[in-house]
Amino acid sequence: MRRTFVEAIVAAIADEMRRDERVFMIGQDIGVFGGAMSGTKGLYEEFGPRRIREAPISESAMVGAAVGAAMFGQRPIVEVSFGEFLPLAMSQIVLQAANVHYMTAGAASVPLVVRTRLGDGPYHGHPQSFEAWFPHVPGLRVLMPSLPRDAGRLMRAAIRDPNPVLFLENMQAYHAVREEVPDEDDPLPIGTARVVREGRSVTVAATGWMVHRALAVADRLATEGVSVEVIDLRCLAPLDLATLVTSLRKTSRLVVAHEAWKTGGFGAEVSAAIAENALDALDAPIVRVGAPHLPVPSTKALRDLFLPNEEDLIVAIRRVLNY
Amino acid sequence: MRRTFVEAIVAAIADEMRRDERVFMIGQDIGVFGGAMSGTKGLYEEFGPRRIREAPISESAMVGAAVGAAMFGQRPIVEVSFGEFLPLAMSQIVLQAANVHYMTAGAASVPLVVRTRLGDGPYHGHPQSFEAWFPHVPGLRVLMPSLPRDAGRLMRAAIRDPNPVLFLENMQAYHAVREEVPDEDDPLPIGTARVVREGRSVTVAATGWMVHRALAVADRLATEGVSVEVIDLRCLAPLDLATLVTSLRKTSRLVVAHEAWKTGGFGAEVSAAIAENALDALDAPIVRVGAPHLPVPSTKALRDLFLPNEEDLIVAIRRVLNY
Amino acid sequence: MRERQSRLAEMYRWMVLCRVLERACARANPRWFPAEGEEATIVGTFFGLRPDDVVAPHYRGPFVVYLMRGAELPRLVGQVLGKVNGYTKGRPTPFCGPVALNVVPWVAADLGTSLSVAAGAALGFSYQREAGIPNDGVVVVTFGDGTANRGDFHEAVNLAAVWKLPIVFVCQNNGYAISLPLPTYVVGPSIAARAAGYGIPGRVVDGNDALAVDDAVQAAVCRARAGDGPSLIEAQTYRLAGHWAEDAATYRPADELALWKRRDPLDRARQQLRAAGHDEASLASIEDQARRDVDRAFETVRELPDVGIAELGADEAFRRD
Amino acid sequence: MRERQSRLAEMYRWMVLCRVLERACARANPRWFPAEGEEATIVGTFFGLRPDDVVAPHYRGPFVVYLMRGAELPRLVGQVLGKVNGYTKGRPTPFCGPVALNVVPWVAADLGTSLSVAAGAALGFSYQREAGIPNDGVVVVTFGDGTANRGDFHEAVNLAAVWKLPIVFVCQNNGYAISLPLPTYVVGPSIAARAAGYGIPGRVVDGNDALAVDDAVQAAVCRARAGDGPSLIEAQTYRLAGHWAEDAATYRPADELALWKRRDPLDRARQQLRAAGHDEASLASIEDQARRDVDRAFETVRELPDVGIAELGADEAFRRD
Ligand SMILES: Cc1ncc(C[n+]2csc(CCOP(=O)(O)OP(=O)(O)O)c2C)c(N)n1
Ligand SMILES: Cc1ncc(C[n+]2csc(CCOP(=O)(O)OP(=O)(O)O)c2C)c(N)n1
Ligand SMILES: [Mg+2]
Ligand SMILES: [Mg+2]
Repeated sequence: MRRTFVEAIVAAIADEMRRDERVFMIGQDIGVFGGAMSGTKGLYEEFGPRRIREAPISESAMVGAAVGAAMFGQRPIVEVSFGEFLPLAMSQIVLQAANVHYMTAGAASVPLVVRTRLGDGPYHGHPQSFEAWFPHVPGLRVLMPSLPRDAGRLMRAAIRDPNPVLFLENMQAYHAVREEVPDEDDPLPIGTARVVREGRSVTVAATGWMVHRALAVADRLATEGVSVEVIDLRCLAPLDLATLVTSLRKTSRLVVAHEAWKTGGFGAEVSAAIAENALDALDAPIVRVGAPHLPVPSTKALRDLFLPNEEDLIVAIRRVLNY
Repeated sequence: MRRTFVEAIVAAIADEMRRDERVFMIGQDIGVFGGAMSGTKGLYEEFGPRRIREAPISESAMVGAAVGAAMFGQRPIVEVSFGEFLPLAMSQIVLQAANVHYMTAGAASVPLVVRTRLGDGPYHGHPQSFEAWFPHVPGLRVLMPSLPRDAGRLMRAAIRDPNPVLFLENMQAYHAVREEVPDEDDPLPIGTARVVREGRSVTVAATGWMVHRALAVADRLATEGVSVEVIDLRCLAPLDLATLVTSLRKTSRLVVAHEAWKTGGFGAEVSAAIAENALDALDAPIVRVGAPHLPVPSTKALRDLFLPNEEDLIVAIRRVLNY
Repeated sequence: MRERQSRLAEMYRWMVLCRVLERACARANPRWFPAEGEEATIVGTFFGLRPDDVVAPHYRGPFVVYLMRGAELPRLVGQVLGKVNGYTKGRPTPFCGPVALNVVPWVAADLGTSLSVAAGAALGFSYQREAGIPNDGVVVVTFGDGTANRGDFHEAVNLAAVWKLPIVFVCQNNGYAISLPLPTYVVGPSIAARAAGYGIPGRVVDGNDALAVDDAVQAAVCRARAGDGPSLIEAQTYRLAGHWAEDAATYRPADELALWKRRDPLDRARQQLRAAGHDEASLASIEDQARRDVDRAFETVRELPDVGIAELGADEAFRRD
Repeated sequence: MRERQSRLAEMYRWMVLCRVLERACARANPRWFPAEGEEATIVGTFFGLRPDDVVAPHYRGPFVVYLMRGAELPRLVGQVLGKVNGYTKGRPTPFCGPVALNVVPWVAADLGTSLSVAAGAALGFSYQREAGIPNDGVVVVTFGDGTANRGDFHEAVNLAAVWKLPIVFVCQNNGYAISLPLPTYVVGPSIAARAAGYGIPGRVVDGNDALAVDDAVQAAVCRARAGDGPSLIEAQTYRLAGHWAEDAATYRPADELALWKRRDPLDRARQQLRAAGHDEASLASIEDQARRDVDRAFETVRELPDVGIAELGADEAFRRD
């Protein structure tokens, strides 16, 4: 069945809830309302108020309660409506969820999914992209798919994983991207990047909506004879360095792209991992593409100027090609 | 006068409070008790309860209230006793303090200092080093001195700066390091790194306690004819790339070191900035030294195994030298 | 008594303007959060403050508060339409207010955190007062019934209570947080009942009665001005429109909506004014005036340029001086 | 009555063990947070629970609670001394408890966040109950009077109230948060007074009277077990030692300390037991036994190896399966 990005995620959650009675959701407006941007559409109708639980606006307690429930046998999914609210649950994510397995010397673990929405999108609200903070934190898995089927398969993997998983959903992709997603799909192993387009001249390693922009750029540059390989990182933690290095051994040139602020962004980790482990593969500097060092503006006209776009990618690609 | 790291900071705060009636402090146990690890010693006696204000355990409200006071004319310093509690004030720091100047189109600003304690130390409690999250955030300055006089001078600069400043104090250095710090000192311009030891073979760019370890290693390796240049980054945001590049043009080899987790740490930004802007200066991979990808253990014996040490630095240095 | 009537007449003007303006904003911007039905709470709360007081209105319906502070209508409309003339260059959400008018700006949209920022403005007042600098300014802050469950509510109110800050917390309780009805997230007798735990006065008022709100808030403002610390007031009202302009709000019972429509705060105020001798013509002229003002503002502002690269302010994350 | 006397006798044993153990821990580790003076609150709160109940004791004095759950004394002592035999391989703070005994572990040391984690354990019970799976487990969680001011307190208690979770929140109010006395951060009539705002029962008890604490908590436990939701109890006690072992606590008035020393909960329990016919010899033997047990544990454990590279667990941040 052809599904949008969000439909694939919802279908995966529904399937996992059918499979495992311990899986339930906590969030705001996830019931009758169907979730922000239809992010839980149909779940309440099938699973009812016990398994689709509406919570007060208390992001910290939502995540904390989910940690407690997970530690003692359940497998909750917390929906933090938008990534802008992650800072409110920061301690629960970083110091509770992520610490339990290690600190209890393996006596307990936290099979928890925290899903949230990042990036720009039809909604135009709460557009923060704080993903860079989380791969830094041991004990957390951080997933950030850009394509519907991957999103569904990674959600399945996230729910089955015995560790806390931060699942970051790109709002731009939500309703805009559609592809064939089988009804009963397999979980995707966590920790694998994906070459979404093969190329020889340059590697663009991207996340979220920048994957789609990179694909568009690859089309545009192909007419000039520039062959762009596009890698969807998909999993920020753990990062699939092997796929990146394999690509670089072929292209020798790397551009890293995300919608989050460039400075201190996840692109820094990607770049540094390569500069440390595969410098010899490089024939040019590693150029990062990200948002400028400004708070994220709200008005669409400013947002469009603020977010990295195809032209920014092209400038970066030309810079590494012409080095 | 010879002062320890913390004495230099307290002296600077006292001086600035004498200079500017708008400066006051909010925190826990900063009064009669003299602050965690004597971090406010003597201030209450001089300035009293109006300017040294004890707050309930409410890190978010402390920072939020300081933002409000700052926006409307005061110049508060908030003391978050330990860096482990920064996540509790994350939204106030990242989305309130850092946003005000930009979002009000310059109509308001937030001359606020949030000081906190990072790293290991005599206290052995709350040893989280979350500094990497903050240079990512536009609108924030992030300072992390390692030497007493710099600490005092940077505190003066932080208090006078019209923007929110996160001031990160290394607990290991607190009482352990002592140097001459004049009574009336000048603020240090924010955004400058410091070459604390000149060398020719390799550059070690470090923060906090790793600066001291790097200096010790430089001594040790000097006997083998390896000449280590040690740079104390001091300011994580803005980062002084020029000083780094100048050094690399001489040494061609870079090791970046901090006590925080290596993956996604601030070292990634340093490495990526070089890989993007001065790749041609490099004759070897950029090796990062940081903590392993594990939650920070509490027992001293484990902490000592966990934290990067002189041997780790030496391994990294040899790796870039022998490349 | 006469004084209260003249207050009501003045508040009524603002309430009408609020209704007309909110509707126009909702038409212009499908993501506007309409305040229809909550006008008595909003206007009643922020009426009668001094220019040196600081206000921090809830995100739903703050424009009328900014106007009461002296903001220019076309500049606010510019924010809704993304035009260059807005106070904030299109950077924060459109409902952000002008800080120069002693408004706490909405620099982010995570609910609750601004409560302690507002308390901080009150701390500034206290800080001066304690030094003997004459300053009896107060802060008035409103927030939603959903927002009252965020940890920041607790921390901010407790901090204000402990420090006896000159601030009045007013819960603009409209019965919903997006699709969720109040009992989903509050099971105590009221939100005002939380006040007792902080050792401060708490009071529930009919949020559709502008005079009742005004009375309660003004009493709390006096208390705060006198240095006796904060209060918590809960104004019970109802969100007549959807959460945002396009939200059809099908999740709520029709009879509930019908009930609250009969309690429309503008109807109530009109009845009170009629009883006090205002004639239909003068009442109608108030609406006409509001409509003309709002229409004119939208017409003029639509002609202005959209925000663009100059407003992005590539170098303005920091203040330099 | 007889039943209460036998409960007291049993609680007294634990209280004595708590005192002796806390002193030994404080001697062994200058950064231990001694619970001296708070034994009646701690033991009274966690007494009489079932093994399938979940407990989340405050960081001050949790060891006796772990022992009441069946933890082995030498393994806890191992945590204080950083030895390999601890439950947690020396990774978290020493006061972390064994999760296998249905204890919420201290995996971090920022106060307040564990309140909602405890509520989550109660949510697990509810979740099963709602599915018809018989489960009447409850959660009992304690926290400090300082901690009660963190936003997480508010969010956790409100969540528990709204979801009617089977949990009892007990504030171990010892009058201080490090150097700060209660009035610096609480100005309401009590912390229990906050309960009313959440629509749950709130009650203050004499925290130095083990039976009073036991009675109050057991009533709340019954209520929670019956599915009637959470309660908030405040046990008023006093921290007789410093914040940590080495803290001389010079910041507090000598007469206050003297007053509370006269109210020592162990003295109180002893008097009650004497009145009920326990003789001096049997009371003394309880102390001797505790001292012997604790001394022996320390002696044995001191011989064990310190935690080291094996316990660091280089590959154990994640569960793999
Ligand atoms: C911390 C946080 N969580 C969630 C949201 C998403 N959100 C936006 S408005 C809203 C409802 C707020 O309810 P209330 O405080 O009652 O205000 P109302 O919309 O009813 O005026 C929610 C949940 C948010 N903005 N901030
Ligand atoms: C969120 C947070 N802020 C500050 C601290 C530092 N701290 C450790 S113990 C303590 C006092 C806690 O007071 P209370 O809750 O009353 O417990 P008590 O120590 O009196 O048992 C503080 C402030 C902390 N651990 N966590
Ligand atoms: Mg509401
Ligand atoms: Mg206490």
